Amino acid sequence: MAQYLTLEFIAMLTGFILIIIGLWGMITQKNLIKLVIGFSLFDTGLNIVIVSMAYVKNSTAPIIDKAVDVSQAASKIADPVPQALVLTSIVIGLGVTALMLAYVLRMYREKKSLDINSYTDLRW
Amino acid sequence: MEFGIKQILYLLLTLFIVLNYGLILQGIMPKIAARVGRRYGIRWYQPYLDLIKNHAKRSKITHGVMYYLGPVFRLTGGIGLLLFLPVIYGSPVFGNLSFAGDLTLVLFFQFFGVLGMALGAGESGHPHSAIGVSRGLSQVTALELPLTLGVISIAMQYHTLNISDIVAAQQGGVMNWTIVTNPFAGAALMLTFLGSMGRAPFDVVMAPQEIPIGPPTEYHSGFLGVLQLNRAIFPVAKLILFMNLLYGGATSWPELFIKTFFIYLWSVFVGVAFPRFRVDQSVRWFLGVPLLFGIIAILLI
Amino acid sequence: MVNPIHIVSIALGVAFALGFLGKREKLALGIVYTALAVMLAISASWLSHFWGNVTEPIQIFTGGFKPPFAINLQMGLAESVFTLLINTAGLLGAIYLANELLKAGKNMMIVFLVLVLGLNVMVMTRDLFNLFVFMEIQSIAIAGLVILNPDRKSIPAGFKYVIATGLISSLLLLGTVFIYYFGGTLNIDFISQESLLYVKGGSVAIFLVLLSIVLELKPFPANGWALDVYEGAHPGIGALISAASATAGVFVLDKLMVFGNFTFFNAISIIGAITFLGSNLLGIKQDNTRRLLGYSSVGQIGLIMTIIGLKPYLGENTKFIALAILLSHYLAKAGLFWLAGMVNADKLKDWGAIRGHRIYLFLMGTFIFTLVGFPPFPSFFGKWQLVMQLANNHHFWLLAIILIGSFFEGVYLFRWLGYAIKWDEVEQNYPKIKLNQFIPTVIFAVLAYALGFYFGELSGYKSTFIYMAAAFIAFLYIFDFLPVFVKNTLAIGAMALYYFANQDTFHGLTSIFFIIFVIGGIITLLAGYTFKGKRTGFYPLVMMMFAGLIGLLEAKTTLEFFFAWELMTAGSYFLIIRGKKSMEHALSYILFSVGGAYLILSGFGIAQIGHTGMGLDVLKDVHYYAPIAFTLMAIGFMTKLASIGLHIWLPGAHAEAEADVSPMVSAILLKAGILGLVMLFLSMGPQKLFGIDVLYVLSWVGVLTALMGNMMAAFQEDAKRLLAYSSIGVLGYALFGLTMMSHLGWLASLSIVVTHFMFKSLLFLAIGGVVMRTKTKYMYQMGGLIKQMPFSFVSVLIGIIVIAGLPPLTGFGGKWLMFNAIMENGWYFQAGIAFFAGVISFLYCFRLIHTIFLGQPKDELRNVKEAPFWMLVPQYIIITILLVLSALPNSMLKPIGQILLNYFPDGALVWHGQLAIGPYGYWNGKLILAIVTIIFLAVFAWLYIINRKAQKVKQFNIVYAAERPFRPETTHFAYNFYAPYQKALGFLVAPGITNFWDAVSDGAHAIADKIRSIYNGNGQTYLAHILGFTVIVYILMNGGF
Amino acid sequence: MSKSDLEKRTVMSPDGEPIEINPLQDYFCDARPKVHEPVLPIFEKFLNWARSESLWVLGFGTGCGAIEMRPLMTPRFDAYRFGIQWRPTPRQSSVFIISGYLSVKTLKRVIRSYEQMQNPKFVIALGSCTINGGMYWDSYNTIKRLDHYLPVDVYIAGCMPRPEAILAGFEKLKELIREGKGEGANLYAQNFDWYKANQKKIIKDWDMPDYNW
Amino acid sequence: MIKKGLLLILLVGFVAVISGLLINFTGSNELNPLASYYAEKGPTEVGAANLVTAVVITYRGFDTLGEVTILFIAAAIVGFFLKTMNADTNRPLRLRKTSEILETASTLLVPTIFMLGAYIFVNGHLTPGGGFQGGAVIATGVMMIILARPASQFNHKLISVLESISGIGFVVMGVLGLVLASGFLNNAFLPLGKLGSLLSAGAIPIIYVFIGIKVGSELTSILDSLKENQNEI
Repeated sequence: MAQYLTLEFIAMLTGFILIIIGLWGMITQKNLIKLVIGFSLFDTGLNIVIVSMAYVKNSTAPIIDKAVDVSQAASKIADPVPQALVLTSIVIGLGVTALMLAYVLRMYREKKSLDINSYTDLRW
Repeated sequence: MEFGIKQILYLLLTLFIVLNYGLILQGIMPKIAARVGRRYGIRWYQPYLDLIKNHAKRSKITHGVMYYLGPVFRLTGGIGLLLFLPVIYGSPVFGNLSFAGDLTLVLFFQFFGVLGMALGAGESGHPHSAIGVSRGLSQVTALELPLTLGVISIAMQYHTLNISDIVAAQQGGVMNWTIVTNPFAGAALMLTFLGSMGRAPFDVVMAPQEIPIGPPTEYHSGFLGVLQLNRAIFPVAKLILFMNLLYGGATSWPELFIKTFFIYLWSVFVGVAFPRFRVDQSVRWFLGVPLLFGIIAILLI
Repeated sequence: MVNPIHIVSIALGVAFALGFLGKREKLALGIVYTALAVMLAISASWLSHFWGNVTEPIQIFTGGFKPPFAINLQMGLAESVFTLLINTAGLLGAIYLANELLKAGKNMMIVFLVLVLGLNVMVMTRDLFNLFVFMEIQSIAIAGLVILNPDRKSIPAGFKYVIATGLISSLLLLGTVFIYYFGGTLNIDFISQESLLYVKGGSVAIFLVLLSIVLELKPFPANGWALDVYEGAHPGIGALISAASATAGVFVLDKLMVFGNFTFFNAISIIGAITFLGSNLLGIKQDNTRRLLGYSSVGQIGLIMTIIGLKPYLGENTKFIALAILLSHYLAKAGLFWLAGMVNADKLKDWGAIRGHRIYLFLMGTFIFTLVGFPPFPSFFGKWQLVMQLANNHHFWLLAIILIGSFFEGVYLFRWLGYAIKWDEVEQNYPKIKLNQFIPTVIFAVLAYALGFYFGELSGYKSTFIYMAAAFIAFLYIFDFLPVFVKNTLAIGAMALYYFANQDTFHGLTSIFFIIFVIGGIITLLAGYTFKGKRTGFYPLVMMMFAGLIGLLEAKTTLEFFFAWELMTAGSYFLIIRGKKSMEHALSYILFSVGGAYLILSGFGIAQIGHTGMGLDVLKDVHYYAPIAFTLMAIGFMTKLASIGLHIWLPGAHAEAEADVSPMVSAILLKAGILGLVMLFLSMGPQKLFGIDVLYVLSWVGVLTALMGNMMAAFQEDAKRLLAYSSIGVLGYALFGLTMMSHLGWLASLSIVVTHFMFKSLLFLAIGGVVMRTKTKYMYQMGGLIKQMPFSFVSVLIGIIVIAGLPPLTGFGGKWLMFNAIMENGWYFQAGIAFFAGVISFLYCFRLIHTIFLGQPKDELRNVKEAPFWMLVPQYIIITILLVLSALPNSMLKPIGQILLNYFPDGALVWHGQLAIGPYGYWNGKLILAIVTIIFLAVFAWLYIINRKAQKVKQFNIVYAAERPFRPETTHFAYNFYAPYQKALGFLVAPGITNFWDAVSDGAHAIADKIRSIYNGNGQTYLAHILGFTVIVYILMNGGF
Repeated sequence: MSKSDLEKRTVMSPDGEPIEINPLQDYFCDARPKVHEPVLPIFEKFLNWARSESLWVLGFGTGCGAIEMRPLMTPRFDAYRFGIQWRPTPRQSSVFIISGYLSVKTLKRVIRSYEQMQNPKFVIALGSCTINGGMYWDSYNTIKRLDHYLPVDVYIAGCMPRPEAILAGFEKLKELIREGKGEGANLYAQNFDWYKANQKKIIKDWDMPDYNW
Repeated sequence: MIKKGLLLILLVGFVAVISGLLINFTGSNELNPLASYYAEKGPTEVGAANLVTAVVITYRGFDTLGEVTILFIAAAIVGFFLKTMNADTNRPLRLRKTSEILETASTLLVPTIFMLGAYIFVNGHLTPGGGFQGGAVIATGVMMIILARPASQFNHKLISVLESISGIGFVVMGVLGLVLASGFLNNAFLPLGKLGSLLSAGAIPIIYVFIGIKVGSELTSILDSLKENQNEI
């Protein structure tokens, strides 16, 4: 159990919980905005998961400066890759969320309803 | 097989004998039937008179070519059937044209005349003719199933389709006759025989009371005369077929006369005792008991 | 070589640069086209670089560092092919969408360009995260393009798409980062499968990655969102999604499958198969064009997924099979979507608007036959290889699922095609041909043929005959504007040329069929001179059918055989659907044919297990499951024969066809089934399935077919239908004869086959001529036509005498042989029924001739003319042959007997002149004919002597119980002619089989209807489907959590 | 059967061309009956004998006398033994028994049936009604003298004549035929116009061809 | 209710699936070989003090290009989508009144925010931050303007040109890397300079400037599009 009581695990757990909450929102909330919020939560949780993955025990930010010398960089810094990935992930999430919101706006405009059950014209 | 003028004369002789015999049977059988009703009935030579009279009718009409040819087909079928049969067993003379084909040919050639007649009747344009044909064909197809089974049974019994061989195998006394050695096939055949003779209970084809007389409604005068010739020849040919198949054939004309007479009598007896079937009834009947006999006959080979 | 990275730089550079252009949309579009063209050129140049050279793929190192430190792109043969496909679809799609893009403005052009770019990179990239990024680009771009024309349909569809792909790509991301965590790298080539699967987390990560790729490929049933997009989006976009995007997705799945172990491969193949089956099943209930195409797309991609999943089994063949099917899907689906955009018909039935438009129908037919897998298209070869390989690996369940799925696909596609060709309850409305939409479609259609040729070459299909035939067909199609006379002469000339060039080529049994197909073809074609005008489209189709038939004879391998078989089916389908009311009949024809073809295909598949070659002689030595293969093939061929249970397509199809098509399909085409059976029986001989002799069962099927066919024929009111049922009956005899596997049985059967060809052509031509003149097929509406059409009457008379097997004509020969054969074989009950059936043929024969030619002439028909001269010519040629054969039966039977001696040396007939002596009986056809003729003439002379001066009378001069008839209609006894017979035996022909197939069809529709209710249109439900799909697949793959 | 069936009408051929239909002309043969002369006397004598012994009677009961004909088929009288048989169709019959009074309506049917019989054909008329109208002598709707309309060979008087009388009548007919006097059909053909005129005089709605073949 | 229950079961199932990831996560005690490579070679090969930047711009620069593209097309789609929506409504915008504090504060803050943003992306290779972060900060400034002065109009043309210039710049940088240096998006065609100084790390600062401008303008364009629809809801 002790292995789970680390900083990175708790961060990761938080991320997973956010993912679950977001998912729950996505599959139960009938309101379109809330659905988008669910997705946002999911996305945020995912980003937290990625970030917490980058952490190496007792390490610092991957920037070479006075605190971290080039020669010892490998032993002192956190993994820069997930940090790079999360940047991309955040931006993508932003793009998708913007797109979703634009859709919601447009759908509301069409039917004056934010209930997802009103948009079942296409089926079967 | 040499085929000269002599053979043709013999063929004509067969034809002549059978024609007369047929006409006389046509006179006698109704007389027997009349006796059942305590009448005297027609004179035995009445068919001759009718035949002459019909040929002597002065006026005639025709509905068309096929109407004209119908009786020709019919009589051709009758004569052909007779000539394709070995009439007298062991006689090179009265084996006629049986070398041209076997039992299959005979079975199928029966329909040659039927079809031609049906066509002629059809062209007359009379609805009753067509109704009669419809009934006749229905009935004849139904009896074909037990008949075929019976025939197959017999053919298998003797391992041949050659009628002469079938007859040959039955020589040597009553106990060798197929009707004794293969009674179920015999039964199936004799029951279908009733149907093929067109007497009661299977005479709905003619049914004078409802569709005047079926196919030949419009036929008269000479046409009717030709049909009457066939009426005389065709049943005898059939009788000879059944005699050959079931009753050991005939080695001489008198034997033939006797055997065929009694076979014919069987249908007359049944006829006077039973009322008429409707077509659907007779179709069902043929696919009942006779079929059962046929199946048993096959199973017992 | 241009560096492939410039695909990216050019696309993005152009995309970014469009911002400068302001409102100059046309210029922008031009630049976009240029960019797409350059991208296309780059991938094409790389393809030409790799083509035929075994070169290692080149790597492009972005950032200038080697992997795994930086992202690398790969360009190899596969990548060049796939990017070429994507860019082609992109360029042509953009051209197709020109007007829409101009209207939407440069933003959408940007999105379009970026979509194509994203797909390119998806194919090329070797980095997992990079893949994720570009898949995300793809998703967002599609979500944007869906609203190219924002309306009530597309907007909610797009939203569902966005949330669903959002969820899916989140799963992908989750899996990706954990792969990095457990595997330490993101480069696909450096991720080691073993180390990942070693930890549970690693396997879950792989699961998530692969599953999300699978989900992107829209597996059934977690694909409601995708279907909505197909339905809601502009068809041009649908084409792009279905062709380009799915192509890239398939490639990605294939690329990533290196992570998966055996379980993953199995899972993918099962998911794919279920998708294929499920979505095609649902497709049959669908009546919206674009959604239907969606179902079809999903299904096809499922099939490709299956193939990828089968990679461990298929090995080297995977590439061929997958590419063949993918290419067909790519071309056909894009083409169909584009067509849908042009025709702009929402409901399938609305496609009737383009009926009669040659070009649209040609395109549509091309694409639909490509999809279903008909030759000469690539999918045919792909499906063939797939079946062979599945059989080789004993994957019979999968085989069954795939074939059933294909069948369902055929159901809805052919129904749709039928509507387009024939549905006449909508107004004809030809959409104006817009070149920018038209040209891409035509290019894809042409590509379908070209690639078909190429794939044929690849799979070793070489048939000079078929190529020549194809060239001739194409020639006829191009010169379709010529008058009938010229085309007919050309067609006959080609057939005759073929006959003289090859008359010595065929020996043995095939020579009989050779004569039937070629000479029969020529004779029936003669009737074509009757028609005036152009008869658009007729001759290419006829030639196609005959090419298929002859191809069957020319076939040396199973592949060639099957190719020819399908070609013939396709040709005859189009011939049949040319008839007036033949839409539904053509549908049931093609469906039964396709079903039968699949049975044959699976039979071939099973037969060649363990063989290396594909020669037809593999059938002689089947290693495994021989009885099953035998049965499958036999049933397949019997579908063509219309044996009982499989016959319901025939009456309609033959009856509704045109006057000279009926004899072709009935008298000639059906023989293909016999040919197949002959080949099958000779090669495989008797087989016991579960201890039952299959041939024995088939013998019963044969006689029951004969009985039912003849009895049904007797109860028909429609003359052509009557003849059609009669064909069923006669071929039942032929089947029965073949099952006896004896010299006489085969002799009987083949002589029936030959005479059936003659009398059925004769009768169909004669009746066709009558129908042509009277404009009705109902016999009771005719009557007394003997006076108007005496020549036709004689034809029919001869025909029915032969059909009924009456001596003295040649039909009797068959009956006599059959009788002898049965006696020899000991199948007495079948014999009884066979002869019962034979006698029943009198019923319909008489009915046919009586109700049409005899009885009371009708007022309306009193001035009809004799059938056209050119209809009579073939009839009288046939009559002449029939009479000669009747007089000289050994001229036909002796050669056949000689041929059969090679296969069945025992029990041959002994001939003395014209006297045939069998084991039981004897028969002298010439003598019988002579005797009957002499007697007939004698009797006729006698009658004529006594009856010379008969008064000719008219139709109502009949005795009528002292009254006179009302009218001809009420006096002609014709309708329900055999009422008492029906009363007695009608129960035997109650439409049980039709009801059975109806129930099957209704059942399938009901099931489809039930299942598709899961697509309730709610985007949230679709999310739940995705989750549920994930969970269930996980449980099934791992047997628990 | 309604009158309208005999009116001219126009129907459309399958090609859409109108066809004029004139039922009386188109459906019925309009040839006149011919006189068929007897052949050589010696043959004719033989043939007449056969004809006389093979009398096929048309089973058509026109009036109340029909009831007297049935007993002829019974064992008691059994006319079959004299060569007298019943046929259901006029085409094959040679004897037409007019069994009693004829209403105008029936006369039309009788004429039609008679004309459909083939030469030679004979008519036996039963009862006084056929001779002079009998008890219907002043009826507006019966004919009085049959031989104005058809050539009658034998009258059998009585009201009605008993079966024995009918048998006697048949014997008389046979005698006539044998003597070559049974030429009613030729008589009818010779005097066709006269007979037709008589018939048309009494049958007002003449809706059939002049001679029903 | 039943539906919710089913969904709950579904979610629990999903949790069970992904829990495999969580329970096997044990953290890391040292860098994996790949990260170690970046840590060791990054400063010399790329010359960026901020290793994340080195990864983002050079090693995984292609991802970043994709990322920018995503933002770009998202902006394009939103712009198209909402533009077509506006096209058919000519109702005037009904604007909220904003508080004076906000207006005044924005006047003060916006230039500062913009400057901060610029600082962040210019120093992306040295300090935490970079083009995306800087661009986002700039976008917050825009957001503030929108909130404070809803009536203000942005110059669409300018935004569009900025987007294009920066985007093309990024691509051109990449191609220059390919032509002049070892590969697409390689930064070494400009001198790497001294580690830790502003003008170091080759083309990275330039790329980051492009990215910063691009992200800023794209986010601005998205915000603008969304703003123009606010009266609709």
